[in-house]
Amino acid sequence: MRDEQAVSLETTRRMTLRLLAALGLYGIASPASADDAPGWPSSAFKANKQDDALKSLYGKNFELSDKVSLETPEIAENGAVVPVSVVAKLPNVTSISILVPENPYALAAYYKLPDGALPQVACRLKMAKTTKVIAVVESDGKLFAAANDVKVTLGGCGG
Amino acid sequence: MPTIRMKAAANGDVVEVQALVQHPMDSGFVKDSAGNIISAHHIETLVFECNGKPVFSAFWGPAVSKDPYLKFAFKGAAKGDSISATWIDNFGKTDTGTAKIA
Amino acid sequence: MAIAIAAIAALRLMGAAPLFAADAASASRPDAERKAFQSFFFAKFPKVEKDDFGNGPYAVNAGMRKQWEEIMQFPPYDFALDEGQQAWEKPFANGRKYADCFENGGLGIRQTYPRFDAKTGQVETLDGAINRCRVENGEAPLAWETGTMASIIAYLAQTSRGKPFDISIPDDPRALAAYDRGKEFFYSRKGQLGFSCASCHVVASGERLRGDILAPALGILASFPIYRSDWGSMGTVSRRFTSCSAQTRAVPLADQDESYRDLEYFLSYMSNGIPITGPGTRP
Amino acid sequence: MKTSALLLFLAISGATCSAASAASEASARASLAAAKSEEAKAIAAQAAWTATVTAISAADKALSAGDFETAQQQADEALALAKRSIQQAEEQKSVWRDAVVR
Repeated sequence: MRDEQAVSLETTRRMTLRLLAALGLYGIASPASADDAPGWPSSAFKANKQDDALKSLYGKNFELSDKVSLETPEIAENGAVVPVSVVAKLPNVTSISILVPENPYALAAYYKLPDGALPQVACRLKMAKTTKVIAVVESDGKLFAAANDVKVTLGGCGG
Repeated sequence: MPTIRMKAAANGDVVEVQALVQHPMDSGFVKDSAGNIISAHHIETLVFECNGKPVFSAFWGPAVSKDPYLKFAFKGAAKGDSISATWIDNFGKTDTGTAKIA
Repeated sequence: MAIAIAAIAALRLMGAAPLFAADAASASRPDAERKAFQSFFFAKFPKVEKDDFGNGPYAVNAGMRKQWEEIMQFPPYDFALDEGQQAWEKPFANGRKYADCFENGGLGIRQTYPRFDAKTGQVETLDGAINRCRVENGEAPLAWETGTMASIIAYLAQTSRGKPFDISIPDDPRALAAYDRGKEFFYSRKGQLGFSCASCHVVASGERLRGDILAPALGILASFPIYRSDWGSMGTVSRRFTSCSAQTRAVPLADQDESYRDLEYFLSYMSNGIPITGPGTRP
Repeated sequence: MKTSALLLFLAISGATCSAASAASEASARASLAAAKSEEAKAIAAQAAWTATVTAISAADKALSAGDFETAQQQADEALALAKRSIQQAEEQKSVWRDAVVR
């Protein structure tokens, strides 16, 4: 039993390294060589911290609101593909952003909603480890948010 | 092969759109088997237009999953209208796909 | 070998009756074993519908199922399905097509593979039949684990969705031997970790191994080929078997090694009656 | 289980100690050849372990780098692993039946 335990710890360590690599938690990014796409909020996406990303995007802070509903799994089946959906019961929503504070870059996605777009969006995100996920909805120029915890466990076998 | 697959369905005056894009969405931190870092390669913008007007715009960083998926809904279009999606990535590559609203 | 042939010849000389008796016995044993195997899983997962076993971990875990249902709104294997259909329909250089190699043009037949091939005396998988078709028509065989092979099988599997596994073990001692070897492989502990297929997918099925929910062995191949988030691409049964071997820290066998084909034969036969769900997605 | 693991550990460390004191190129080469031949048997029996492959390639590498002590150590480990893998396969020839669902 003792040596089996040692073996499984070793497996876990390697799996961790593999997962960290897959999710981009070690190594250093080479700077983007081409120009960024028009309108892409570069400095917000390059901020490591949630506060800096929000400051860069909006220049103000949010308040938590039950008018924003954020749906995320309790335990992610794979940190590389976590379904996230946001629905707001708020008027004049002009943007929705989704932040994953424990990721190397806190801002994962930012959506601009022109007139006519319903205040909702669903996408799939990578999460490096167990983390909070925050959805920020801009309504009538104010920021409302909802936050959930997502457990990211080590997989690697795939069932 | 086209890189964008889209389904758009009208339900009353609301059109629900789902899109799947084939893209590696490399984070820029991962090393290949030889130990070299794979450069960040991800979609930065994905813009949807219908009847000549933007209806939804996505701005993405490298934390969006490989082969990204997006679902949204909008008002102001009808069955039979054509909707287009255009992505641009950080390498300057781009592609456009279209679908008819069903 | 010579002795075995002599023995068979001797049996034949002895007349049909004893041979029939042996065959009847051999046909009923796997059948009884399959019933016991399926009963075990029905008892272990009383809430899971029989037809749902082809959905693996998603059949047995609610949290996983929810994420899967969201992912299935636009499954990531969609691109492979299109690629597969195009590849399937494109004629070979000699003008013939894949469809010419298969009954019903290859559509709606996935649930009948793997099969025992009396000519070679071995198990032939659908993957194997596809590559045989290519080679017989002067084309190079496809790589086994991913790419075009996975895309083509995704397309074929989709034409078989809902059709229950229907694997037969013909009256041939070599077919029964292949089944028995597959069974032995399934239950034998391998690799430095000493895991058998059964260690994870029978007794511990439905439980967590780190972040993953282990899929029940019953119906486990029904969803192939799969898009695995961990791979970020499609994979065939070959890819799954070699990666399972590696995860137990065994040196994987060659793709489509006879042992893996025997294992696929056994596992698919055990799943007779479980509908095809492929292509599928997995974490 | 514990006892056998301990004995195995002692056996391996014993072998390593003696190798360390008398690490020579000839001895390392001979041990590596023995490990490779045992591993070939394991592969033929479809019983091989990945750790054996790793140890053999580490021994190969050390040998060409002139590090005979490491080569000896890795070759000894590879031989022990290859033997255990074959032993596992031999045991399983009968033991597997106990696991069958009935």
